Amino acid sequence: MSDSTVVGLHHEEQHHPELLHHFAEPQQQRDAASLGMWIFLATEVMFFGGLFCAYLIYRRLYFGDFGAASKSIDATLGATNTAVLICSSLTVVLAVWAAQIALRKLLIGSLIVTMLLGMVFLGIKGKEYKDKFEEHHVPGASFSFDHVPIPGHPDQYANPRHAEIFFALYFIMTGLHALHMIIGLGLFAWLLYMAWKGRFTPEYHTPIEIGGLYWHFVDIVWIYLFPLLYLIDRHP
Amino acid sequence: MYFSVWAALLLGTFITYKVAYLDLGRFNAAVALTIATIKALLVALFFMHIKGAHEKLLKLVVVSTLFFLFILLVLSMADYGTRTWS
Amino acid sequence: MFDNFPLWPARASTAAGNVDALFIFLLIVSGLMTLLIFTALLYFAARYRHRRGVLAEQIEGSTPLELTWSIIPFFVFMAIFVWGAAVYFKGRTPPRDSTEVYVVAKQWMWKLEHAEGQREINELHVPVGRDVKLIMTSQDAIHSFFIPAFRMKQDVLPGRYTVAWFHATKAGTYHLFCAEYCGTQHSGMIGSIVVMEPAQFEAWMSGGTTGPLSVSGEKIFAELGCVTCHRADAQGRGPNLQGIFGKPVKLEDGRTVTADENYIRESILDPGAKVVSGFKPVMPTFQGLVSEEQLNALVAYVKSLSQPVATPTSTAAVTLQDNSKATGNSSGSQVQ
Amino acid sequence: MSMATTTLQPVERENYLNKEYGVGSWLFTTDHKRIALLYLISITFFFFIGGFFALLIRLELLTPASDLVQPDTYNKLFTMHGMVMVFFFLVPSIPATLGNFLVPMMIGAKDLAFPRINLLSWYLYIIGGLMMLHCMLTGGVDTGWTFYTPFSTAYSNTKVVEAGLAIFVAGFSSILTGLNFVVSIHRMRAPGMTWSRLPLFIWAHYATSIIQILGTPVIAITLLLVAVERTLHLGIFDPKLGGDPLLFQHLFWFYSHPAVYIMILPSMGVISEVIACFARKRIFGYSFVAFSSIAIAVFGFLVWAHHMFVAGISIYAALVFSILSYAVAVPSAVKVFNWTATLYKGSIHYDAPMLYAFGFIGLFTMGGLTGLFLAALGIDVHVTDTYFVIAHFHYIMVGGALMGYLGGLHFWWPKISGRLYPEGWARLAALIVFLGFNLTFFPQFVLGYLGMPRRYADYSHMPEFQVLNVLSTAGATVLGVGYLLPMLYFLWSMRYGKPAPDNPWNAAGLEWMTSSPPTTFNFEKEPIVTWEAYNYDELDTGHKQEVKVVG
Repeated sequence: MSDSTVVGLHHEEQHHPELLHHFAEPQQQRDAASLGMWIFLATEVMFFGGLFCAYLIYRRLYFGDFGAASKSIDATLGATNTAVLICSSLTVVLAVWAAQIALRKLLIGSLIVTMLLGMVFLGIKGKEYKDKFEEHHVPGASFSFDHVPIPGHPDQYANPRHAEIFFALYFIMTGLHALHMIIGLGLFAWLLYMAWKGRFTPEYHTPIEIGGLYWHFVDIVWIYLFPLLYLIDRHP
Repeated sequence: MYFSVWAALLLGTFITYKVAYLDLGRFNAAVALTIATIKALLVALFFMHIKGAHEKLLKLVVVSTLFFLFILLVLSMADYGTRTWS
Repeated sequence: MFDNFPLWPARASTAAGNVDALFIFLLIVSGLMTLLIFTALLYFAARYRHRRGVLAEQIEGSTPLELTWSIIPFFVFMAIFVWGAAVYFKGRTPPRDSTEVYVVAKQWMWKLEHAEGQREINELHVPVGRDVKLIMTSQDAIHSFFIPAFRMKQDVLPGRYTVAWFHATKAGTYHLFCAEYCGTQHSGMIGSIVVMEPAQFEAWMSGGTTGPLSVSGEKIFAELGCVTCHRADAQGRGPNLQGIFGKPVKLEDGRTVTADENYIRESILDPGAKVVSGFKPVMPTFQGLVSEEQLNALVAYVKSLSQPVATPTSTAAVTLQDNSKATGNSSGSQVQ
Repeated sequence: MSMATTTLQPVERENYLNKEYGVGSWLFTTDHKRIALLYLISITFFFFIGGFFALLIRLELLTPASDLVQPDTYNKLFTMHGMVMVFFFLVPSIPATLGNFLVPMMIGAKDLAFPRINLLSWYLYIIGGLMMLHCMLTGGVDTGWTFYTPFSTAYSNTKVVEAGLAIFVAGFSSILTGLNFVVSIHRMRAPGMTWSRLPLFIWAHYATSIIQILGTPVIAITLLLVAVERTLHLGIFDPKLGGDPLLFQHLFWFYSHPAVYIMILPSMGVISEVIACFARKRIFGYSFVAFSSIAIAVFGFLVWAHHMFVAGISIYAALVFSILSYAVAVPSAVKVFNWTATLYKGSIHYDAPMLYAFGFIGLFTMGGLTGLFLAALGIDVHVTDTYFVIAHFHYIMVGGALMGYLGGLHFWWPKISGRLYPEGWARLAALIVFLGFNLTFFPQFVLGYLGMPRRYADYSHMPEFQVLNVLSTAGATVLGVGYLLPMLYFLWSMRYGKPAPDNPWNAAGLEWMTSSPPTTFNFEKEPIVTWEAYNYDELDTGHKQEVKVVG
């Protein structure tokens, strides 16, 4: 390492304490972080994509059974949860905006509200899981889905084994989504801590931005999960 | 602006929820997925700032990811959609 | 000398010739390509080896050349594709009047049952010169029915039928392999295909048998009480099964499916899945109540209801089936 | 950064190897070059484990009867050979070692964009690797590396879940490597390093990264589903419970076919560098070679069901996937033609890396051409799941990917270690590997067409297959020697090898403009690129030559 570079870096560090040594300038570091997050989200899309692929194929094969199983989930809870997540996405955007214009109180407030909404989401989700557990709709040894009519065919019962596939996919998809929510909450707790310590400035708030990207992505996944899982065949 | 997007998203959710109880035949799924896609677009474009991003690269990342997802779904269907048995 | 060191597999079916022809064509094409590349490589390597004072000449590239060596291979590839697809299509489309053999695979054996009722294990006797259609399913993992001498292979899946066919051309005994890994004794899941001259085959067939598969199927049909609903008139609670095999069936939900082996199988195991238009989904499932062999017999029985003579017997059956193919299987798509 | 120049040793210049000492300085390093070395050690370890399994497989097949090991053991051997070699050696091989070492240097950066994520990636690999080791030591797994359901979820009584999770974890290591490369290539290029000036090694790694990023998550979720199905007895893939086993195959091959290109594309990148250097020329048709990498990555995603032509997919789907498979063959052919054309009017040196490159072209050509056989539907029916397939993919993945890996290792060894390897031994090893490889795998093409199915522990009812199997086993021992040799003399050279000059090959590229071994941040100061890639005219004559366009 030549002296000139070391000096150059020290020079930079005085201005941008968050600038990592291997970046030439803050803009480069920001762009790298944001591109990195987008590519990570691309990975996530394909991760959920495999599940969506399985879901679509079985929904097509066992449409009636999936409809019956879907109808047994509480769509009002699902819709409420969608609204909760959408509100949390709004507060995330507000947090990013607040960071940009250095409104520290708004930033901290938005982060807190986001986390609260995330917890509300998980609470409602827990209620749903509890209902399913009590109804014996959790796949496994005690699963039972006998004599449930197929929507539109009141004299025909859904095949429990096909309904079980629906519930397996339901729990895996919503479970992985919930896991992403929990990770998101952890991420936001850290962001809140950083914001509390006043680490974010209009020049440096990349963590808020990429944390926000993550949160919005989790929201988008849910935007698709809601109609696909809850609203297959609702009409009476 | 953020608030109008937010309002549109809530409205979309409400419409999806209500429309699901109407009997539209096979259009139920189409409507639900269309609204979901519009909502996802709104979130991506405005909340995730794809619109107004200063370079095309991010758009390229998004589009190519969706392209490969599309490949996964469509080419699987090339098998499932053309089987003569269930 | 080549007994212990063969370089080419026996060729004992009509498909074998087709596959070999394409294979030889590909050997020639790829041989030429290899020759071209290797010659150029070695020639350049020798001709342009480093010499003191001689510098490399910088060449940017050449779009016409690039296009040439993209487009010419592309058309060669397309030719191979078309030829390969034709061979494949033929290999996967059983002729309509094939003799049928039901195959049940399990860890780690092959159970085979001729439509005429002969049962075999790990061995299949077939005559020279007849189309034989295999209707196969597995009781457990995925297996694969592979006869190298026939250049024929088809995975055998649990839960549904897959179909393959061959037309043996040369008497002899050939290997039967399981080609899809299926557990501990995968390499022991082998057997032999005995191809016999027609006369010998008839003699073999006239040996002990419990009667045609369709007759056993009829017995099971009665024992399970199917006959009380599926009556031979229009009064039953279930559809009349006379003559339905191979025909399109209109379903309750508006779709139309062909009543092939897989449809009959599914309708026995999962009756609610595709209910025939005009009927109520009242049939109970027989999942777990019938074995794969019984299922095969039931399918054979339902099929026999679509033939003028319900119980064909060996020699007569061939001619009868020939006569009946126009009526029996006229509309059904046999494409699997 | 505040490291002082006080640790400078009087004899050796300071470099990334001698800057800090101690286990901690390696285990917590964020230097891409050190992480590359960590990977190099780890994947070599797994390579020899996988190779040991391969040797046992070949020894068992020496005689028709199942006499060396029980069939159960044999099944575990080929399963773990496949899993270790694919997921713990071939997939990370070039990207995580040479790629990690060279990508930042070639683009003129101090490090990858996310050095800590790079280290995390290695730890994930190690965790996955330890899980795999634990799985192997406590009973192993016998599903074949393909995990086909319902065998894996309902019938195998071995450690399927543990193996699946090991690969799941290692998969994320692969994703993070790809993510780091893409971001670095986009964001960290030195001034003047335009896309058209990038070495083809970078283009190849960019294409590889696309597959790692978009393909790997699909196998991750698929293996997760297998684990869940097996643990909770669900029926997602099990027809007894209403599932479809073919869905597993679709999802599995959606990754695992492109994964082949994860293995071969970086190798192609290495070959482009080596050929240019030892022919002293720019690569013929640079942009076609560059874009063919991207084309291979993209088309690679469109062909997966050609592994399933006899699995029970519809005829229509088979036709679609067959024709698309031929589409991916075109860019591969383009590359071979361009490499060959590069030699034209070159000034060719025959150092060991170039011998590996020749070997690569030869073996890859044969592997690629036999791919045409397999993509032809009618022939695939006969040869799929036989030794023909085994031979084909070993020609690609071992003949191709491994030749490129070894060639690259020799080429950049002076840069990595600061020492020269013994050239004579290296040429001998290249020759042994090439001959041993062909002796091992060529007979398997014949075996396959004869109909010998893969994954057979016992062929006592088919004694006619023995001669070819003996040949193959004989070749495997030769091949084993060929692989041991480089490891021995590389180790030897680290202590006794002659110190390497900064640019021993007089090669083009930014990585040769640093010291050997490089310093921690690669460059004394940020390079500014004013020249095209492969400017061998300037290197050899000191001035630019007129570049011809032929044809």
